[in-house]
Amino acid sequence: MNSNISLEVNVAGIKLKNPVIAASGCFGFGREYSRYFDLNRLGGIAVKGLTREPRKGNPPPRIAETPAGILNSVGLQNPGVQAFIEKEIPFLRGFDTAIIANASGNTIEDYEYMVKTLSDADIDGIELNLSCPNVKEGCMSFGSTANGVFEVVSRVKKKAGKPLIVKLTPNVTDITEIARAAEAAGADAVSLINTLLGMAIDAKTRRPILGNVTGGLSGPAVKPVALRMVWQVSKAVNIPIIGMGGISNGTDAVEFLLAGASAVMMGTAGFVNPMAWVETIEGLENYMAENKVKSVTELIGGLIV
Amino acid sequence: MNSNISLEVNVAGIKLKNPVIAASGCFGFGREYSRYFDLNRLGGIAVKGLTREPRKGNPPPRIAETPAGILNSVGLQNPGVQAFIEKEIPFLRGFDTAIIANASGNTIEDYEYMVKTLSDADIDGIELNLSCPNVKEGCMSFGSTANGVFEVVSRVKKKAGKPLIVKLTPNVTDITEIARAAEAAGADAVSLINTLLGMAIDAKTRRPILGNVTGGLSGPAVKPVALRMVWQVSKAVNIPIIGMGGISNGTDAVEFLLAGASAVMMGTAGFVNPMAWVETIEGLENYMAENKVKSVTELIGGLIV
Amino acid sequence: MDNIFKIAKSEMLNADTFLLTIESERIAKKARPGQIVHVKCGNGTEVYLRRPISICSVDREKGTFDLAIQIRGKGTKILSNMKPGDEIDIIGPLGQGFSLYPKHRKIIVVGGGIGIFPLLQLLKDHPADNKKAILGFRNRSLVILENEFRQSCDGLFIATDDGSYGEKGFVTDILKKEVEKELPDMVFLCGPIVMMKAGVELLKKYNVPCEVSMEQRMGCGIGACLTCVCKVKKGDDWEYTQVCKRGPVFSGDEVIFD
Amino acid sequence: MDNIFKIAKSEMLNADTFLLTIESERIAKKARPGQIVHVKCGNGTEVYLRRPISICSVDREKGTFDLAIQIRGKGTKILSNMKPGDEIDIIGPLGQGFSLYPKHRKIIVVGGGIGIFPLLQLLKDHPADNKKAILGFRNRSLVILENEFRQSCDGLFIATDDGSYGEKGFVTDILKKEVEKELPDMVFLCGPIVMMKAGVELLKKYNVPCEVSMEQRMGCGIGACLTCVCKVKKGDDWEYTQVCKRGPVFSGDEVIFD
Ligand SMILES: Cc1cc2nc3c(=O)[nH]c(=O)nc-3n(C[C@H](O)[C@H](O)[C@H](O)COP(=O)(O)OP(=O)(O)OC[C@H]3O[C@@H](n4cnc5c(N)ncnc54)[C@H](O)[C@@H]3O)c2cc1C
Ligand SMILES: Cc1cc2nc3c(=O)[nH]c(=O)nc-3n(C[C@H](O)[C@H](O)[C@H](O)COP(=O)(O)OP(=O)(O)OC[C@H]3O[C@@H](n4cnc5c(N)ncnc54)[C@H](O)[C@@H]3O)c2cc1C
Ligand SMILES: Cc1cc2nc3c(=O)[nH]c(=O)nc-3n(C[C@H](O)[C@H](O)[C@H](O)COP(=O)(O)O)c2cc1C
Ligand SMILES: Cc1cc2nc3c(=O)[nH]c(=O)nc-3n(C[C@H](O)[C@H](O)[C@H](O)COP(=O)(O)O)c2cc1C
Ligand code: FES
Ligand code: FES
Repeated sequence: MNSNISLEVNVAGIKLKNPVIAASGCFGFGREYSRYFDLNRLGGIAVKGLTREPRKGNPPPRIAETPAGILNSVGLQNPGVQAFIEKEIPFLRGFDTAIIANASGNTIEDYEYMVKTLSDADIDGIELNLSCPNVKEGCMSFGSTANGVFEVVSRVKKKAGKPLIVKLTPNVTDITEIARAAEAAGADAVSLINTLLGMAIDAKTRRPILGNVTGGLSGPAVKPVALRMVWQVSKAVNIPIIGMGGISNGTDAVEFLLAGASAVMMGTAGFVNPMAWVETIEGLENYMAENKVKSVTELIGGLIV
Repeated sequence: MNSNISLEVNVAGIKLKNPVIAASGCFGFGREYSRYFDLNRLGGIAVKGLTREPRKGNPPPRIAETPAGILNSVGLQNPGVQAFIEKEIPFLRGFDTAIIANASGNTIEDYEYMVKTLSDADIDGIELNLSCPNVKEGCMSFGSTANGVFEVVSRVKKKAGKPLIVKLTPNVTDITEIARAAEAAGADAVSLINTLLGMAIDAKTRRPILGNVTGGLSGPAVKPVALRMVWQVSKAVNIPIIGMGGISNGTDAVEFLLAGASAVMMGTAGFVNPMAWVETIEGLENYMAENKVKSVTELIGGLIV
Repeated sequence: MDNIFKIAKSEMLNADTFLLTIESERIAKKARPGQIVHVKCGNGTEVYLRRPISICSVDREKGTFDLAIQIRGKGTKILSNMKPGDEIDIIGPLGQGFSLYPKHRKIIVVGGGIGIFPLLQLLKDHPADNKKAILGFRNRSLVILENEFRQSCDGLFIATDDGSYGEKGFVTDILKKEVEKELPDMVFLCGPIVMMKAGVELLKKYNVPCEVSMEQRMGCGIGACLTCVCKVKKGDDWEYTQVCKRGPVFSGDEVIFD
Repeated sequence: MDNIFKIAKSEMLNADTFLLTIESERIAKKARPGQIVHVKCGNGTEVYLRRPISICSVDREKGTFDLAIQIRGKGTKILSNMKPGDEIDIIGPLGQGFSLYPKHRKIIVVGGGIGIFPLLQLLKDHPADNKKAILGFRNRSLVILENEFRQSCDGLFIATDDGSYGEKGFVTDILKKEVEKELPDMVFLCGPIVMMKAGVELLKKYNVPCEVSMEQRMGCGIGACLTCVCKVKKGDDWEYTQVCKRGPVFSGDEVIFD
C-alpha cells in the first residue's frame, strides 16, 4: 500500500476506505470469504438481499455458465432481516469495513418496514433493491418504471435514518429516467447495474438449464452495458453512483470510476477468484501510482470525451 | 447433407431452404464472403442496413472487443437504396438464397419511401430496422416504444408489397409489448435482437474506445439475453420470429429454435470464422440426425418447461 | 491463498475418464473423504466458472491427491489436456465429507458412474472391519478403478446396466440382497439422483442409516452465493441449503428428493 | 477454407517483439508487400476477434512467410507463446499492398515502430535500382531487423527519439534531407499517424508521390462489416472506406488525416 495514495471515497455520507465493495448476493454475510482474506481490506460489504420474512428462494439449478458470464436465479433466499440483525451484524462489525444492507420487498409497506428496521440497526447504509429479476413480486416490477421508483423511494425515504442507495435494474428502456426518479424521490445514491434478464437452454434435453427458467446475467459479459449505463446516469443525476457489472480487476474498476462511479461493487468475479476484491484494490493502487493519481476521487467522472 | 432431413422453413411467406440467415450489417452485400463459401448454402442474406440517401456512418474506431463480444458503432454507412437496387441485387440474385433488405430511416416518411421502393425491387422480404443504436435519429427512437413501433409499422405496412419483418431492439423494458405492437400494426414477422447499447473505455488514455463513444454489443456475450427475449416474444405473438444474438454454431441455433424462433440470423460469429454460417447449418443437420428430428420445424418452440 | 498446485501425473482410465494426481501437502493432509475441490479450467473467461470435483484419493505421505474426472464438456476437456508439471488453480478441500464413526463396524458403499470416485478414499479411511463396495456402470468399457476398490474393501460387487460385466442390473438390487444378508451399520451412496433416492428408500425400510453425496451446479463453491442448493428437512418444514458448504454429503433422511 | 497453418519458427527480436515463421505455400506465393493477414489468437472467445498483422516477409521457395509482432495486449501475448509445430488459424493475404511500378527507379521507405514490418518485403520485391530505408525507433533497445533491412536496400538510416542509436530525431527529418538531395520516384510510409501525416505533407511540397499503410481496429478483415474505416477523398467529397479491403495501403494524397 502506497502511503502517498488516497483510496478514500465518501459515497452519500458513507465513508469508504477504498471504493471496492462486495456486491450483494455474491458475498453472503462475509463469513465464507473471511477465511480467504482479511475483510478489513474491503471498502464495504453489501450483504445478501434481505426481506421482512425469511425466503426459501427458487428451485435449483440456480446457476448457468454463459459466455464470459453467468446466469443466476437464486431468488432472494435469505434468513430474514431480524436474523441478519441478530446474527450477522455482530460478526460483520468485527471488521473495519462499511456494512450496506440490501433490502427487498413485495409491497411498498415491506420496503418501508425494511428501511425503518435497518435504519435502527448498526449498519452504514441501505441499498434498496428495486431490481432483482428473479422474484415474481416487488423488486424489478417497481424498479422498471420511473413512477414505480419514485413512489417507493419517496415513501421509504421518510423512514430512512441511514444513507439510502437505490439499486437500479438494467432491464429498462432508459435508465437515466429511472435514476432521475430515484434522485427526485430523495435517494442519496444509486447503484447499478443489477443483472440483465437472460436464459440458457440445454439443447440435448430441450429444457431450460435454470429451475426458474430465466435468470440474471452478470460477470464480464455485461461490463460494456454496465459501463454505458453508469456513464449515462452520471450525466443525468448529481447524486453519487456505485458502479458494477463484470468488474474483475483494477483496470475494470478504473473504467467505472472514469465513467462516473464514485465506488464499485464486485460480485461474480469472486466466484472464480476469491481474491478478486483484494486484487482489484491492489490493481487500482498500481494504476494510480503509475499514472500519478494521488486521490482516487480524481478519477471519478474523468473520462475524456 | 442428409436427404431424410428437411431444413426448410417458411417465415411469413419467405421460403428459406434452411433457417440460417446472414445478419444485417455483418455480411455487406454478400460479395466478400462469396469468396469464402458458396452463398447458395445460406437460407438467406439480410443485407447491410439501407437508407434513402447514402450515409457516411460514424467516425472510427468503430469496433471494440469486449468479453466474448464486440461493440460496433458503424452507424449505418451504406450506399443508399438506389445503389443497392442497381448494383447489389443483380449480384445477389445470382444465388439461390433469400434476399432480405434491411431498411432504416430518420422519419416515418423515410421508412415509407424505403418500403415502397424495396417492394418494387427483386427481393424476398424487408426487414424494418427500428433498432439501430448507433444513429441519432429514427431507428431506435421509434423502436423503443410500443406507440412508436405501432405508428411506423402501420404506416409502412400500407406500402409493403413484400413480407415485412420488424427488427426489434433489446434496449427496452418489455420487449413483448413492442413485439405485440409490431404484430398489431401488421408486421409479418419480427426479428430480434439488434445490439445492446454498450461502451468501452481505455483506462490508459481515459478515453472511450469508440469514436462514437457508445456502440452496440453483439456476439456470444449477449446470447442469454437474446434467448430470453425470443422465448418471451414467442409466447406473446403469433407471427414468426427470427432469432439472433451471439449464435456461433449449430447448438446455439437449436437453442433459439427451441425458444421459439422459426429461423436465425448470425452476424458477429462470421468475423471470427468466415465459415460460421455453413458450419452452423451442418451442426443443425447433425443435431437433427442424432436426435432423429426429420424437419427443422419440429424444433420451433419445442422447449420443455 | 494457497491455490496453485503442480500436476504430478495424468492418466486415462477409460475412453473419457482420467485421473489427475496433484501435489499439495495441505490438501492431502486436510482432505476428508467426500470433500470436494473447486477447479479452475484454463485461464480467463473461456471456461468461466470453476468446476466442482470430488477428491478421489489422497496420498498423505507423498503429499498428493487424485481427482478422477469424466470428460463432460469444455471444462473437463481442458483438464484432460493438462500435463505433469502444469500448474492448476484449485480451491479446497471444501464442504463436509462422509461420517467415519468408529462404532460403525460394517459399512457398504454404493456408487454409480462418476459417483464412485469419492467412495475410494472413504473405503481407505473408514475404520470398519467389514467394508463392501457396490459399483454400477453402464457397460463393461466404463468399468474403472476396479483394482483400487478391490484392494480397499472386503467385498466388491460390480453391476452393469447391460450385464456386459459383473451382474446385470441396478446397484440397489445388489444392495438389497446384501442388506438382507446382514444389516450394515451404515451405507454411503453416491451417484445419479434416482439411484440415491431408491437406495435411501430401501434402507429406510431396514432402518439402516445412510449418507448421500449430492451434485449441483455451483458458483462460489464456498457457501456464499446460494446457487448450489438442494432441499433438506428443517424441523417440520424444509429449506434449500448449499451443497458446497453443508454438503456435498448429507444424511440420507435429511435430503428431500423430489 | 485453407486457413490452418503450422508454425515453423518463433524467435524474439527484442524484449517485446517476435518473429513468427509460418508455413503456407499459398500465402507465400500470393502475398504482395503491404498486404495483411487476420490471425486468430487462441481458441474460443477469450480473445474473440482476429488480429490484423502485416506480412513482414515471404520465402516463396520454402513456402513460408514471416510476421513480426509486438506484444501489445492479450492477443499478441498468446501469439508470442506459440511454438514450432503449433497450428495457427490465419485468413489472408488480405487487402491491397504497395504499388510496385517498374518505372520507379528510386524509392524511399519510411517506417516507425511496428510500421517498419511491411516495408521489408517491399524493399525485397521492388524493382527499383536505388532503394533507401529510413527507420525510426523510440530507443536503441527497440531497434530490430537492422541487418535484414540493410541487406534489402541501398542505404539504411536509423533514427531514435532519444538518440541512443543512429540519428536523434524524426524519420521525417531524415526524409526531408534525402528528398532534398535527390527526388525519389516514390516514397512508402508506414508508422504512427503523425509521422505519416508529416511525411505526406512534406512530400506534397516536392511533388513526390507516396503511399501510406493505415491502421484501424478490425472486425471481419475482408471488407464486409465496415468497422475498420479511414477517411479518404471521393471527388469533392470524402467517404469512409475499409482499411482491410481498400487498404491498408492508400495513396498519400487520397487519405484525409484529421
Ligand atoms: C459435489 C460434486 C462432485 C463432483 N465430483 C466429480 C468427480 O469426482 N468427477 C467428475 O468427473 N465429475 C464430478 N462432478 C461433476 C463435474 O462437476 C461436472 O461434470 C463438470 O462440472 C462438468 O464441467 P464441463 O465444463 O466439462 O461441462 P459443461 O457441461 O460444459 O459445464 C457447464 C456448466 O455446468 C456445470 N455442470 C455440468 N454438469 C455438472 C454436474 N454434473 N454437476 C455440477 N455442475 C455441472 C459446470 O460446472 C459448468 O458450470 C461433481 C459435481 C459435484 C457437484
Ligand atoms: C493493417 C494493420 C497492420 C498491422 N500490422 C502489424 C504488424 O505487422 N505487427 C504488429 O505487431 N502489429 C501490427 N498491427 C497492430 C496489431 O493489429 C495490434 O497490435 C494487435 O491487434 C493488438 O492486439 P492485442 O490483443 O495484443 O491487444 P489488445 O489491446 O488487447 O487488443 C484489443 C483489441 O484492439 C485491437 N487493436 C489494438 N491495437 C490495435 C492496433 N494498433 N491496430 C488495430 N487494432 C488494434 C485488437 O485487434 C483487438 O481487437 C497492425 C494493425 C493493422 C490495422
Ligand atoms: C448469485 C447472485 C446473487 C445475487 N443476489 C443479489 C441480491 O440479493 N440483491 C441484489 O441487489 N443483487 C444481487 N445480485 C446482483 C449483484 O449484486 C450485481 O448487481 C450483479 O451480479 C452484477 O455485478 P457482477 O457482474 O460483479 O456480479 C446477485 C448476483 C448474483 C450473481
Ligand atoms: C458491425 C455490425 C453492423 C451491424 N449493422 C446492422 C444494420 O445495418 N442493420 C441491422 O438491423 N442490424 C445491424 N447489426 C446488428 C446485427 O444484425 C445483429 O442484430 C446483432 O449483431 C446480433 O447478432 P450477432 O450476435 O450474431 O452479431 C450490426 C451488427 C454488427 C456487429
Ligand atoms: S456454490 Fe456458492 S453457495 Fe455453493
Ligand atoms: S474489418 Fe470488416 S470491413 Fe474491414
